[in-house]
Amino acid sequence: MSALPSRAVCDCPVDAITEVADGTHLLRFRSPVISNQSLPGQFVNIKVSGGQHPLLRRPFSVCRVNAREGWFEVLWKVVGQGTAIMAQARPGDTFSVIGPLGRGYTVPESTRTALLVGGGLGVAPLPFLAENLAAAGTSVEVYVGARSKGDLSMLEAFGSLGLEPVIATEDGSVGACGFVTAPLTTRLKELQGAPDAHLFSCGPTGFLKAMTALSKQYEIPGQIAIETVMACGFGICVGCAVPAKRQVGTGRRYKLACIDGPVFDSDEVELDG
Amino acid sequence: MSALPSRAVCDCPVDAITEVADGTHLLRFRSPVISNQSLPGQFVNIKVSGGQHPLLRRPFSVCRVNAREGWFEVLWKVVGQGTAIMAQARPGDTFSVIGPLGRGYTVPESTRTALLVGGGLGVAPLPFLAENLAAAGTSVEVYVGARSKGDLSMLEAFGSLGLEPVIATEDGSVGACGFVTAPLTTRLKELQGAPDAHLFSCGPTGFLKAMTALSKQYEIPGQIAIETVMACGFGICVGCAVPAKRQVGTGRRYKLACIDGPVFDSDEVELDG
Amino acid sequence: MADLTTTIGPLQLKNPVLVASGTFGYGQEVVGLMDLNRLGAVVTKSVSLEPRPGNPPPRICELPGGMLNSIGLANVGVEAFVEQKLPFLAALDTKLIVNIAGRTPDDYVAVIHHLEDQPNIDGYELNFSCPNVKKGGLEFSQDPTTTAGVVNVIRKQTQRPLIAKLTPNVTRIREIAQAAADGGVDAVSLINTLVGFAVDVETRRPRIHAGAAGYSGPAIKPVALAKVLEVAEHVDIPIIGIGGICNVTDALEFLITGACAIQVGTANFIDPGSAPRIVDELEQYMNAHKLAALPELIGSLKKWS
Amino acid sequence: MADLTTTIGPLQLKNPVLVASGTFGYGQEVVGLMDLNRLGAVVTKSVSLEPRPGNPPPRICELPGGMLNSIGLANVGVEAFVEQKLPFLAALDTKLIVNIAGRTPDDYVAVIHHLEDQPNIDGYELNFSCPNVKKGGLEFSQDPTTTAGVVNVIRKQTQRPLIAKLTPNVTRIREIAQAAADGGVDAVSLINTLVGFAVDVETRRPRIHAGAAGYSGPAIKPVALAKVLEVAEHVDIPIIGIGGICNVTDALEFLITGACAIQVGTANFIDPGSAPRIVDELEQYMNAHKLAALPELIGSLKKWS
Ligand SMILES: Cc1cc2nc3c(=O)[nH]c(=O)nc-3n(C[C@H](O)[C@H](O)[C@H](O)COP(=O)(O)OP(=O)(O)OC[C@H]3O[C@@H](n4cnc5c(N)ncnc54)[C@H](O)[C@@H]3O)c2cc1C
Ligand SMILES: Cc1cc2nc3c(=O)[nH]c(=O)nc-3n(C[C@H](O)[C@H](O)[C@H](O)COP(=O)(O)OP(=O)(O)OC[C@H]3O[C@@H](n4cnc5c(N)ncnc54)[C@H](O)[C@@H]3O)c2cc1C
Ligand SMILES: Cc1cc2nc3c(=O)[nH]c(=O)nc-3n(C[C@H](O)[C@H](O)[C@H](O)COP(=O)(O)O)c2cc1C
Ligand SMILES: Cc1cc2nc3c(=O)[nH]c(=O)nc-3n(C[C@H](O)[C@H](O)[C@H](O)COP(=O)(O)O)c2cc1C
Ligand code: FES
Ligand code: FES
Repeated sequence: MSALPSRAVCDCPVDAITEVADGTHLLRFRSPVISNQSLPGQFVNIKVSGGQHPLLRRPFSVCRVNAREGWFEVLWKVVGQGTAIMAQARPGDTFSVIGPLGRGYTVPESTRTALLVGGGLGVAPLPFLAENLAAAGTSVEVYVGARSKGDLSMLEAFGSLGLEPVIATEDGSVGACGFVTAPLTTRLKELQGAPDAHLFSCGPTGFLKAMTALSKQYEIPGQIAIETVMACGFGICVGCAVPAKRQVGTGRRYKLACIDGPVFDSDEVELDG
Repeated sequence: MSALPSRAVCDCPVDAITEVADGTHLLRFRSPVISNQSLPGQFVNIKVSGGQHPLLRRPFSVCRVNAREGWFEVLWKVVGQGTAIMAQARPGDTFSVIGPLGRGYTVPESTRTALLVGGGLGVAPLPFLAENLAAAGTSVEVYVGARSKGDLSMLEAFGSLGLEPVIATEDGSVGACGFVTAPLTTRLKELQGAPDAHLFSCGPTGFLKAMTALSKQYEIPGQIAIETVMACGFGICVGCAVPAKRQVGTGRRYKLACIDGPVFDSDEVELDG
Repeated sequence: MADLTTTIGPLQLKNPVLVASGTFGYGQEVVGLMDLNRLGAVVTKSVSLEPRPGNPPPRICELPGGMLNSIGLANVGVEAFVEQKLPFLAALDTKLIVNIAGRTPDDYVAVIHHLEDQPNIDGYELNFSCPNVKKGGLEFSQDPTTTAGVVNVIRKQTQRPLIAKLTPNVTRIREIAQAAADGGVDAVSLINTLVGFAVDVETRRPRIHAGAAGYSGPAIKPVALAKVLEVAEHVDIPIIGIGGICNVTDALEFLITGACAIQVGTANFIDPGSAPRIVDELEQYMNAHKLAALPELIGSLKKWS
Repeated sequence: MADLTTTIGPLQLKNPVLVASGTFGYGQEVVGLMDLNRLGAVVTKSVSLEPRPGNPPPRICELPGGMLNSIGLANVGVEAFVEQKLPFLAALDTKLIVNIAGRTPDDYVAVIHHLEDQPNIDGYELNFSCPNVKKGGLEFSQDPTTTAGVVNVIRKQTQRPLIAKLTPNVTRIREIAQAAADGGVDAVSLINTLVGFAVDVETRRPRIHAGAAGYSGPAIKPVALAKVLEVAEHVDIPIIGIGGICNVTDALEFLITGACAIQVGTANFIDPGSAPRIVDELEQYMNAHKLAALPELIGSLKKWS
């Protein structure tokens, strides 16, 4: 559940930054407060420049955390102005970060088998989730899909937990050739209807739609982490609305991605696109 | 006179950049076109950032030129956003530069003794002027005023021409203590009314007012290089107006600093402020 | 020590720095991110008679120096507001201004009826950028007669301070402000968002679902200042300045131009600590410039000779 | 190869990229910095009957994403324009639109009289953001009746294409555009500058000598697009889009929204090569999107479902 009261605006120094895959960067921030409070699936909202360009903060999932050492990491791909500026960061630079924000993954008491599925950069929140699940003794299986070998990252993070992700690439450069839904479906067929299995996914909209469909088809409940444009990230702009699937009363109802999500039950919101 | 038809928009690589005094930077651009066409007192207009912040170009005097080697230099002090960005330039970076622009210093045929007077960063256009005058066999005397020793720059540039500037600093840390007008006045008294002497100055408005007054008092004609806010630098925005002193007909008349100047006869324009 | 208290008609505030409606939620969302008690006043999100779900997404998009929004006045409605949101706000050590939205003059009146017997409300700000259903969607404050009409009706309902928040999307805002003043409001808030539009050139769709939307942020500041100047020069009514205020320099521009208080809007999204920081820096500026009290600053614009 | 020709009422242009009045001098100033013959048309600086010296400095100031100007319509006057400036412009291999400014309807008429017997003028753009002396300084296009009145008078004087350039500082620009259309103009140019204001908080003086001034540049683009959208949806008249256009994406937003041509303004100051670059990139975009001719792009905005 949400850790709302504990989030803060923090000036976080950069500890390290690495290009872990083509155009994909992993940045470690020093922040005892944020690393202490974060839960898997939550995000941070980063002011990428000192000036007003870009104007708004940029949201990123908390990728990995070490509360004892007081750091957390974010993983991103350069897609525009803000992510490009962040890629220029150097150790010692300081960024204003608000976090942790939002409602992360909720692991049901009953969960014995957790399937973690990441599409592309959707792998970002999964190392943190895997670590917590593994520490709790849950059996964790990781599925990662990517366009090509060069787009894959964080595999060692899973490896260091003793997990070996099932990989699929669209060009077949590593793992199965095609979408990760194929090996996942094979596994879901085995698990169909299992009351102690749960699906945790993150990725682009099309991918999340597929996950929602699989979840339904194989009767394995799932949670999805979605992305929307956000102006604030903490509930004051009401800009990050997502249509709710289950309507209360008549008329349209919306959920706010930043405080009701970004993680939702897979039948909770409409995914357009 | 103006070299209007030969100016161009050039992508100029940075050859070198040095901090030559406290917060004062000298940057050498590679540009055969601009170095070939420039005249002393002209300026260039530099796009300091790749994006739209700041929006407008920043004008700087051409400080030194080597047409044979194809470079020119600009000298500036960090005073705001644009000059701060420029101070971050590194060799190999490229800037869009428009130049040479404006009407530079005009050396009257009769000139035998040229007094070059720079107030603060007003020293910027003088090395180039000194070099041309020296090459033409004119006797050159340089006067430089600054707040303090740490604000002085380009002294070696004059030195390499065999010129030893008369220096005054407001705190007395080097040269005469006080304004450079004091030693200059001593010299002007000697020259009073000399038909072959000419005063070439550049500096802040207050300083230029003093120069204009001295020019009049000691009957030594002078030229001043002024600064105004500019949106374009080449005559299309009509934003850089300066009230003309000599009015043609009735009503107010204005000169444009970017094409009628930035160098004016000292009795040509009103200096406010 | 400079005195930061300010007066907006009958309202006395400990400082002139407020937060703008719709850019601060109901206050509670911001707990932990800034100290609400540092504000001169909180202005709530627009409250309407019935709850409203708001518009389909995308509701917002970022632009250089600003953003577009068409939230569609999503809000819980006045009953839920009183039950769920007001207790928190009422307990704060700052003034509380409730912003009200309506589609008809009766809507405003009805909302006020629900609020009148609630203590701890220090004033109402009337969002007159709402489309007026009777006037074919023209905003209430796009026409002086409509403005005067709706103000007249509302003024009869309450003794509390009334502030008319005006749209900048008009030919002569002074005429609207004059009509609001004549109708009996105690102050005007200038400005609500400009109408703006943006297109995604790949999909060729509007970047906001609703189409034209509200433009806010630093980019609109010069327009907001021009509106404040126009009203300050022509109408005798206290002005609250709004539009692109991010820092103390922005706030000072509005105060010097004639606003007796300001509201921080879009900047709250980026830095929820903006408003308290402006309070601190305003005090520093006043001390540095030897200004003992705000009236020495407000409207102190000097003309060129 | 995409066909870039466009039609603005009776005017045929080789491409839709023009330069905006007052941001390109009389053309000659730009020689050597860009190829003028690449333009769809040149629009001159506003020409008035008498020469005008313009306003005292400061006339301009930079803002984030834009600038303010109050040049005061400094220009050489129509006689000197014909003698000194027209010959250069007339010799260019592009269309020529002369922009005209006036304080009274008669002013516009008088300027046109001077220009009517000059060949090589392809149309007149009427700057209706000029303060109308008879209407107490209200701009000509701030009121539909005034707009219709002045257009009626001018339309009788010439067979040449007439374009009304409208101010955005109005409540409903569709009403002004409709009045101009009814009066007989062939197209409207949208928009002239927004009214803006800025203060130097150290001197407490306006940053522009004249006080309120004209706001231009990227920051006004969303407002300009909203005005184009409003007119495109409600009035049957060709639109030339203006406001903050710096690159092909900006130009595309205007064309998709409904403009049949665009003008590059403030961007000329920063990069005089902007307009020709937009021509090149527009062609590339059309080829990449398999659009054979401009009408497939103009007004091709898709609505959200
Ligand atoms: C809760 C949340 C968590 C996220 N976690 C991650 C993460 O861990 N790693 C990661 O790489 N990205 C993540 N994103 C997406 C990331 O925020 C965007 O990629 C980033 O904001 C783009 O900024 P930009 O300035 O580089 O791109 P822009 O120049 O703003 O836009 C470039 C492209 O990115 C799209 N985009 C912009 N903002 C968003 C957004 N908020 N969500 C989705 N698409 C957007 C635009 O539509 C455009 O197509 C997350 C988004 C959300 C909402
Ligand atoms: C023809 C000409 C030649 C110049 N030559 C030089 C030079 O050789 N070396 C040098 O250091 N500076 C020179 N200047 C001044 C230089 O252009 C400004 O210092 C620079 O534009 C400031 O940019 P900024 O973004 O750092 O400052 P901003 O953030 O824009 O402003 C900071 C301060 O500088 C002032 N300022 C801004 N623009 C100008 C301007 N155009 N002229 C004067 N003051 C300004 C502002 O009013 C403000 O007080 C010249 C100006 C002109 C017009
Ligand atoms: C996302 C968003 C929602 C807003 N909602 C409201 C609202 O509900 N009622 C209202 O009167 N103004 C609303 N506004 C307008 C602001 O209160 C303010 O007038 C405007 O944004 C200009 O100020 P700014 O540039 O500082 O944001 C909203 C603005 C934004 C950006
Ligand atoms: C310095 C300057 C001078 C201008 N002069 C005129 C003018 O004389 N006549 C006119 O109709 N518009 C004039 N304009 C308005 C522009 O033509 C254009 O409508 C406006 O700047 C918006 O476009 P932009 O944002 O691309 O600059 C001027 C604009 C600027 C910035
Ligand atoms: S991003 Fe502002 S409310 Fe969700
Ligand atoms: S700076 Fe544009 S005309 Fe001089």
